[in-house]
Amino acid sequence: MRRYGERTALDGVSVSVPAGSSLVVFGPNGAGKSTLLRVLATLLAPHAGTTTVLGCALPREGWKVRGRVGLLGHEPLLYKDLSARENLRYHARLHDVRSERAEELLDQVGMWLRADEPIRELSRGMVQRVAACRAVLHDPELLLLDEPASNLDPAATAALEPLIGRSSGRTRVVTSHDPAGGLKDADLVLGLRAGKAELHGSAHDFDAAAIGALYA
Amino acid sequence: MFAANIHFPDHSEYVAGAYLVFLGLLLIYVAIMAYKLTRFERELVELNELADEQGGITGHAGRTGHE
Amino acid sequence: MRRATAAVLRKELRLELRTPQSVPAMALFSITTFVVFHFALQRSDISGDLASGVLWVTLLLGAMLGIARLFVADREEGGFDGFLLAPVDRTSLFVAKATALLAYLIAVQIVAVPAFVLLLLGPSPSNVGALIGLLALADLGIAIVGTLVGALAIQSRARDLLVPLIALPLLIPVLICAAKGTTPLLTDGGAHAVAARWPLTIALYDLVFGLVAYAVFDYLLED
Amino acid sequence: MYGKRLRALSIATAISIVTAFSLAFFYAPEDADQGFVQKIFYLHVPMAIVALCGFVFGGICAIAHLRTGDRRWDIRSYVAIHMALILGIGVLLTGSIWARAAWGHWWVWDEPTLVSFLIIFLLYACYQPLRFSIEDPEKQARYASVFAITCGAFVPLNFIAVRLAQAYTHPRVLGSTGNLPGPMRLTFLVSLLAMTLLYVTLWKYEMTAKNVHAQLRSLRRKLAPDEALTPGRRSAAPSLPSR
Repeated sequence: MRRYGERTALDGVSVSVPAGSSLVVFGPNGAGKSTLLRVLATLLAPHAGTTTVLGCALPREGWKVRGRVGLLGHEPLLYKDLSARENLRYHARLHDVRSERAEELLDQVGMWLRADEPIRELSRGMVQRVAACRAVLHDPELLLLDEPASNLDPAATAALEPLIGRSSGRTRVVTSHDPAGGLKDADLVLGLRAGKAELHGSAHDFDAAAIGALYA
Repeated sequence: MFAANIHFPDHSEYVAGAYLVFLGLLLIYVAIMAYKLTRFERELVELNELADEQGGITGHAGRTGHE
Repeated sequence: MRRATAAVLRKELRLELRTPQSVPAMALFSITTFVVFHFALQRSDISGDLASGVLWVTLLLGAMLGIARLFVADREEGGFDGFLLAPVDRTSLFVAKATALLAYLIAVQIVAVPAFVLLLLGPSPSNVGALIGLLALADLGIAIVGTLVGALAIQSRARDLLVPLIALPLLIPVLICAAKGTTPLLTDGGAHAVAARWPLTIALYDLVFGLVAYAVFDYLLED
Repeated sequence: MYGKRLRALSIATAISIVTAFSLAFFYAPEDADQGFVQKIFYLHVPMAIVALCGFVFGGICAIAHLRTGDRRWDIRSYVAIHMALILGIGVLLTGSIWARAAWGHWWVWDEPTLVSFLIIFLLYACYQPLRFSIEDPEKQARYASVFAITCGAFVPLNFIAVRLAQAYTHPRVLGSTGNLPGPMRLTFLVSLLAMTLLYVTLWKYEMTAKNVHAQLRSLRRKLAPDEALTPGRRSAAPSLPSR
């Protein structure tokens, strides 16, 4: 449970995600999707209840989890005046990853040519590619993705698929606004509304219409 | 002119002033507390009426709106 | 800890070199303030305690500009989250930021102090080594307290107002000791020794606030 | 429950304040140098000491808040600093009046205690604006605690620095209690006790008021759960988590 002052952002949400599978979280704006991701990323401390991420109880064992999760949120978490390469190298040093890994990733997402331009001058889609590189730089076991496809064209989505997609083999928690597209990506489904779990279960048990009803 | 007979030590007005400052501060505090108390009272009256309404006891003119 | 500190410090200095903001603004502010003092005091040269006061007031006010900007990029571009996601000691952010601020202060003073000597100071400064020592000790205190106050004010809506309001009173002990200590160095008639109690008190101040900042800084980072 | 023993405490405060002031005017001998004006000493100095201790107490509560995460400690810290600030206004005003009576100026920079107090007062005056400008209540509590701890450590350091700056220009005249003659010292100690009791009483009043407020709010929620919570004015004051 997570409260904001008097408001409760997340209440009684109970999910467990087996390793290697993808949970897609649906819900209208303000339903608590981003809060859930921030709690899982140890950036927010839950006020009550148990949260176990990668076998560690939060917030007490948060320090063990850090470095094993990758977060790709609405904010790219990149310094606008530094280039893609500098940003990734900075994060590589923080995570104690060799800097060649940054080069490999930039190559993989097709940012090799523009790696030395400041982030400020890149388009949203390109920033998102660099942010995805940042999120998987340290090869995290758990990926937390907040609407990862929102700024991407199909080509970019394809380029990022091996990094953050289902085929990456990582455990993933993804938020989505798109019932049909999100459902294809999911093993498990969680529907949130006003901080409460409205529906929860295997992706096979729901169709796009059932999920679309969340937004009604 | 009987006041003239009373002897005041030098600069006694400053001493009186200092102790009056202290008194004044205390009184201001009392005033603030009084304001708080009236607010609590108003709120309690409101809640009391609310409780009566819910208990099904009629005869009250209903709540008089809230803050 | 050392790796993370070095990484943050490198990023910080690179950002400042890429788009210089703090250092030029602080240096320009210092020199402008000297000019303002020239007209406000209606003197063309000053010495002794007046000179010492003008120098330290200017440096302290200049430092406020740097303190207010210290965490802006981290707040607005998600630098805090990016740092918090990494498996590193949070104190390293404090150490790196304080070191960066110290570097900015030193860079500013390399310009501002000679400018002060040229523009306003009557007698040539006697004991340059002692002056540098006092500057360094005071800068350390300003860097520590400045980083703490900068982080304290960054989440508030009134950031730019609160920084000088909190930092200036907190730095008054440094100002007292630095100004008292510098006075004999800027006085006519040769090298006077600096009384040991001034640098020692600043060192005590640096130590105490270093420990306080070490103890409380983590709490400013949680969301 | 903060109201416990509040009545006994209030009575003790009233008695001790009356005793202290009576002693000051009718028992303590007149000062050889300053004469009658020295009576301000029995008001000003205890008030200053208690206010400073209040600031440090606020810092200690803040440490407890950060360690335990219990919001009640933040409220204790807030009330401690709030009350000390109110006393601080009294300290500055009485100090100024004393300076005027004894030296003929409304403000003297030679009195290190008074000058230090002004600096500390100016610093703590930012406490409420800082709280007010941070919206998230939890963050507000945490940041205010960091401020209270930092400034709590600053209080003694500031005294050292200011006293050092003046120690060699003027000998100390006032404020040191070591060399007071017996009756004066007794009066001073009783005044200090009275002021401490007053501070504790006011602190408890304020805590009780906060508790009443929180209880009222939780009662309102029980009676009208669906009624949208009135957000109320945003304030610098923390509130107890209602049950």
